[in-house]
Amino acid sequence: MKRVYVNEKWCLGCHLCEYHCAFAGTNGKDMARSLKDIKINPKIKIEEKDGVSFAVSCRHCHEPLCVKGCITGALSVSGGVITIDHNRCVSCYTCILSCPYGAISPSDDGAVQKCELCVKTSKGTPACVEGCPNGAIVFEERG
Amino acid sequence: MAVNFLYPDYEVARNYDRCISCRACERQCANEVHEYLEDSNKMVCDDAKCVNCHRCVSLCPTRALKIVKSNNTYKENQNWTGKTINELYRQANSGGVLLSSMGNPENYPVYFDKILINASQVTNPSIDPLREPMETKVFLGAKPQDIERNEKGQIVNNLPPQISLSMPIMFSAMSYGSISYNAHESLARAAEKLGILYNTGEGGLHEDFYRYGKNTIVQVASGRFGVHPEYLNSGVAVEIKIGQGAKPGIGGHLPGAKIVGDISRTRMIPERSDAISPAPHHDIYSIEDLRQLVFSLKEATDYKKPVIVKIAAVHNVAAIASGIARSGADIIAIDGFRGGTGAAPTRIRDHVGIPIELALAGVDKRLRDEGIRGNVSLVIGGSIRSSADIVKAVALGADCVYIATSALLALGCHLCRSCHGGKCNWGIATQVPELVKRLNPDIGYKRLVNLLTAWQHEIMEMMGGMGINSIESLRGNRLMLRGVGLNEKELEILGIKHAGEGL
Amino acid sequence: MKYVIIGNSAAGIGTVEGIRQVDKDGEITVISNEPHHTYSRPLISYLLLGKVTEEKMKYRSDDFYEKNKARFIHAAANEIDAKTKQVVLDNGERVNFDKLLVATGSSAFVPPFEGLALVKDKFTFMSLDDAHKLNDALAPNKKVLIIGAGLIGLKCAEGILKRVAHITVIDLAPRILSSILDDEGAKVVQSHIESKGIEFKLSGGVKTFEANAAILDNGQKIDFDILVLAVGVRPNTALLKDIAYIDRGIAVNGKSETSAPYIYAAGDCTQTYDVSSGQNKIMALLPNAYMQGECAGLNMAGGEKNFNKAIPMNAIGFFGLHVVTAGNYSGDTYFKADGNNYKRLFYSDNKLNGYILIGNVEKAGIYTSLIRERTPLDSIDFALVCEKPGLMAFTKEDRMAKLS
Amino acid sequence: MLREGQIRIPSGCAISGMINKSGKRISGEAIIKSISVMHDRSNGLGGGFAAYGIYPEYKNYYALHIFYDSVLVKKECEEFLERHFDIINLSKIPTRKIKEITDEPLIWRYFVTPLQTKLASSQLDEREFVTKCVFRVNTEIKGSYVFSSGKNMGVFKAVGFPEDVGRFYKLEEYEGWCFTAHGRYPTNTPGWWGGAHPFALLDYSVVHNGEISSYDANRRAIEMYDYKCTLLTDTEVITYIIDYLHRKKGLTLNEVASVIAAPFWKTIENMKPEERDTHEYLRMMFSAQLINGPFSILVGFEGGVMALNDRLKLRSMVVGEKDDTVYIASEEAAIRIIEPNLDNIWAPKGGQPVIVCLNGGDA
Repeated sequence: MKRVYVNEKWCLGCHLCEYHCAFAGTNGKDMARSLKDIKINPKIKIEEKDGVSFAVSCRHCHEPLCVKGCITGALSVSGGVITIDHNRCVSCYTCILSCPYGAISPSDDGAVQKCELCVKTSKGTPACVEGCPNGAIVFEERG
Repeated sequence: MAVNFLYPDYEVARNYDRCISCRACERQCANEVHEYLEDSNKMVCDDAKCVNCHRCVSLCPTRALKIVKSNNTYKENQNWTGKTINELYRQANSGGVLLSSMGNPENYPVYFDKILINASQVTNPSIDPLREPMETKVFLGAKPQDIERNEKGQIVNNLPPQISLSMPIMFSAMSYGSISYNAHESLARAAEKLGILYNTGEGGLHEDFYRYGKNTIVQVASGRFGVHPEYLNSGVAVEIKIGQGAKPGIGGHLPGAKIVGDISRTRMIPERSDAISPAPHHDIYSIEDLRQLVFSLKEATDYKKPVIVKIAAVHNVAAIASGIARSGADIIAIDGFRGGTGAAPTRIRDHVGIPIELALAGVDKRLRDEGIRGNVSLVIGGSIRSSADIVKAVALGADCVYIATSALLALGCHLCRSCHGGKCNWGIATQVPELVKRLNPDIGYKRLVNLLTAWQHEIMEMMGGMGINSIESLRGNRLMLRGVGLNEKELEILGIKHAGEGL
Repeated sequence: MKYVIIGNSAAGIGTVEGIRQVDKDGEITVISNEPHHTYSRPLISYLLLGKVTEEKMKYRSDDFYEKNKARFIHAAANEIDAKTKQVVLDNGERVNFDKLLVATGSSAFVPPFEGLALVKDKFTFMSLDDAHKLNDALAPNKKVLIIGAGLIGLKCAEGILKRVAHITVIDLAPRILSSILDDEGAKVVQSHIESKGIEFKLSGGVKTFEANAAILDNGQKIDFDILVLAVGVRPNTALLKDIAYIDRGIAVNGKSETSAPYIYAAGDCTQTYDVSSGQNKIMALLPNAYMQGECAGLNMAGGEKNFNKAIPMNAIGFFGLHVVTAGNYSGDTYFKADGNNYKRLFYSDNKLNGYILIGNVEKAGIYTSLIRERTPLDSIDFALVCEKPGLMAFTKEDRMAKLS
Repeated sequence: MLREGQIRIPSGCAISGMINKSGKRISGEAIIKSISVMHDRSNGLGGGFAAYGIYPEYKNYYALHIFYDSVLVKKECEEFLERHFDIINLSKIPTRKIKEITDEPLIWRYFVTPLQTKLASSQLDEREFVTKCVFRVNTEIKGSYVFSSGKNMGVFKAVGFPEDVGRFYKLEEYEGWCFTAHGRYPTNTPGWWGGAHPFALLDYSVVHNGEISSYDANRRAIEMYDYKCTLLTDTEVITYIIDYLHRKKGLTLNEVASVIAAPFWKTIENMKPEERDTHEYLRMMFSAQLINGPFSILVGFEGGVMALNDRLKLRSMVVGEKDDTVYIASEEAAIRIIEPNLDNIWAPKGGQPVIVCLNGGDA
């Protein structure tokens, strides 16, 4: 299955992935209109310190602790992609407690949010991958 | 001091309707042009620091930025232009030589743009490269006078070492130091993938890149940096650099600030010491000295590597080339006055040397007149911008072209001509780690491969149009060229007819 | 192969899913003493709150049993006949098994209060049926007394607050959520809950009940219309009595095996190894229950699985204030508090033992993972991770391994 | 109007040739008949023949065929010839007055042998000496043009349709063991006889159909080696290349063919190692002699004839055999008209030379 992989060697810390992620979430046509005067809450987030930076988003684990721990069944695996059903999430944050990558965060609508590889927002390549100017985020099949 | 003040040449135009204050511009500008004001959630910029490299423009996710030419002006004067005045002010202030980078930007004729290419109609067929074989393979190297046969009468291979190229294009010399590790890696990997060569330049060869030896030309220049036997034998050819198109007649200077870590080790000079390449090779004061160096290098490489001698295109280039052809050199490389550089005195870059088209035509003719054109290969460079330039260069008589500026553009260079500042925002002409990492060789090498694959395809299309299916039939085939808007003398030097003249 | 699963909650469902990862065809029978489609027990307070509907409480989709080719039997299991490998149901039916899973969960513990029999509207708060009964009793003019300021009691309080006149919560312990919070953390949460109008009486128990009042140890009398008993829970281990080793809960190993052959157990009825404290414990938590069940299922169906990373952990929220805790609270502490944001980390012997996060719970999983994996703290930038949980604290190699 | 040598004139054409491997001599009538079938492939602006074995009585002498614009030039040229050669015989070449051929120059034939003193002092081999002399006449003595210079062979050419040219030169009265013929379709209207084909140097004669796209590359390369392209025609440069490779560099005709119509690199890669090495070598060594663009050529030489197509076979050419006679022509009809009952007929592949030698001979 194709997953998003990051390589900190090439991450520039430009944070564009976060903006492209946030924009993809709006389903808007123009980033300038969609994100103007908005504090973004992306599903991929940059960690940075002392010149090192990298993006972190859901790894779509084979053994997803978040899905196994989800008390409502809102998190589920579909075709390898871990998705969240916002209607069923009660914001207990068990998944936030469980995720060893820190890749799940509260969303603006009360549920939690996580990277769903843009399966719900766009076709093909996730927005963060498309938006990364340096190939630090790739979408590919690995062993 | 007011008299010091120079109004910025370029201004950053920010469309605040589109700016979402993502701060990508701020994070990506090594010149610290952009700044985020926390209080007002607003980006501001200082135009004076902008070098117009377009990094911010390219990365802005909302297209909120553009760079515009300042319309601040002095009183109009065709003689004392704003540029001239500003340069004078800068020198009055600093007392120093003006420095520039990349190729000559001034308004001299570009002969390639005044030459047109032929195509077949009716009397012979054009060839479709998608249906028929179309050969762009090139061999470079000296050729013996005669064939030899063994006792059975079979031809024996008496050719000196040859370089094999999939197309008549090579990446010309750019040293590790003047450009980044990642730029070098991109070039080396692209050369390998494409079946062509790249050139170490005068900075030695980083240990990581010995594995690309089959696609490497190692350069020996006047500073002899990084030259040792293993180095000389690591590539497929050795190039003696006598001169460079951007700065004929002068040497090079890589400031000590850039001589750090791997670069110091690769160049075999102490960290932080300036790397100064003398203007001449101090063991070459004459053509016979060159012959000695050529053969020294051949001895050092067991006569297994062709030796290239690279010179800048200067007024007497044809006679110099003739001398080189007789010096034992296998390949002559000529660099025209528009060739790029990581740093050169502005006056030298902009006023010394001659256009490569004229130099090429003159050298090719001279070598043919002397009957020795077949003995050596001829590589030319100095602002080859497209496949059309290559077709024209080959038709004028080149075996192959060197490209560098085009390659850097493919890697992201936006020709801001600020390489000498060392803060290349595209990760090319810099050694600052956080800037170097901006050039991901995985992307870089693919873009180079794309570019040359596209060019090769275009070359094939143009060759096919002329009814030629092998590049050697284009070489020196000047009847395939016509000049437009050139005077008799220019046509004569180029050895071509004017458009409208028949065969 | 015949699999029989007693219990239809997280552990039971985990077992079904575990079996089906390995064995697509074996016969699965799920026995539940509740008539409902599998539902999420922790959601009963949200049901009263109106945040979920019964439909949305379903832990798995309607076609779960069908999709997993599992037979569902609504009956209570009265007895396990280990010799004949049969489960005897309350209707007399005997169900054969090759492999059996016991996931009987736990029941509310009701201490023998004096006068409790006099109280008419008294409820426990463990199951959907409990919630239904309580729901029917709620009315805007009624006063509620909740015995127990633990997770169940307080979630119940949150769930019903807007639907009753007043709530008082009493607990023997001097702080609320005494099993998962320290004193200071408890105060933060308590004052937040108090600000919503709930009254606490701590450090005191009920001496005696009257029909509509409780007399506390200190003599204070608290009137109520509705009594909720949330003192604690006890694992349901009776079925395996005399069959398998039972300590406080049914003892299981990392493969979810009991001491009896062919019989596995998972969930709240079991007692397992807590890697954070090194002790065997009952860890009645939904994530553990599921994972234990899944592990049992995999092993029952012939797979290889060892669930050996169980730790106590809780994620819970009250009126928008989130509390996330994990592990055990021993060792040195790192502490930081700022308003409603509260963080305390417990570490010793180069390992993180546990943590309490209140308010900002961002990336809490990083800490959980440090506890679960027993990561040596000198292999990471511990100072950084205390300040700001993230992968940045790991070495470059570890980050590479995690992210690519 | 500019003529050959002043301007480059590409042209389409017809070619035909025949050779008797036993060396049996036949009349020139057949080749006229053959080329006349392909009348429409010419446009009346040039035709010609090369005939081998026609001067057995003078077979040890170079037969120089020369056009003169005037008697004055003739005198000048003859003085030059006398200074360099022993002239054994000289005569006007017999022609027949016909209305289709007009404006003929003076056409003379000389059987010569180099003066030994001159040859010795030139330090050249005999053939190189002759070549140099031919170039000097053609470039320095304006109005005179040596259009044939081999031994026991001769070229006959003129402005006109080839069949008329044949009648004009009374070709039926010559007997040879090999003939080639050419009908020309130039794309302008030159009036100069020297521009007609075959083009010849020493024993090499070339008739050619096609327009080569590598012309200037080939010309500029060959001119480095003391050749002077005075006509600026494809045939001229092809002849020089063949002379250079075969005579000067000592390549066999097969090797010559794999230089001028080189196999593609892809083909070479798949050859057996030894063959591959040779072809690689030839392409690298003689890259400037690769001839590109469409052509079919017939190369007459001392002991035979070679037919060759460009490597893409962009021009038609068929080969027929009957007993020990081999026929080669642009069109099959041109062979069938003179030999309807062929043993064998085929179209050679592009770049595949067909070399026919006199029995016992070697290319």
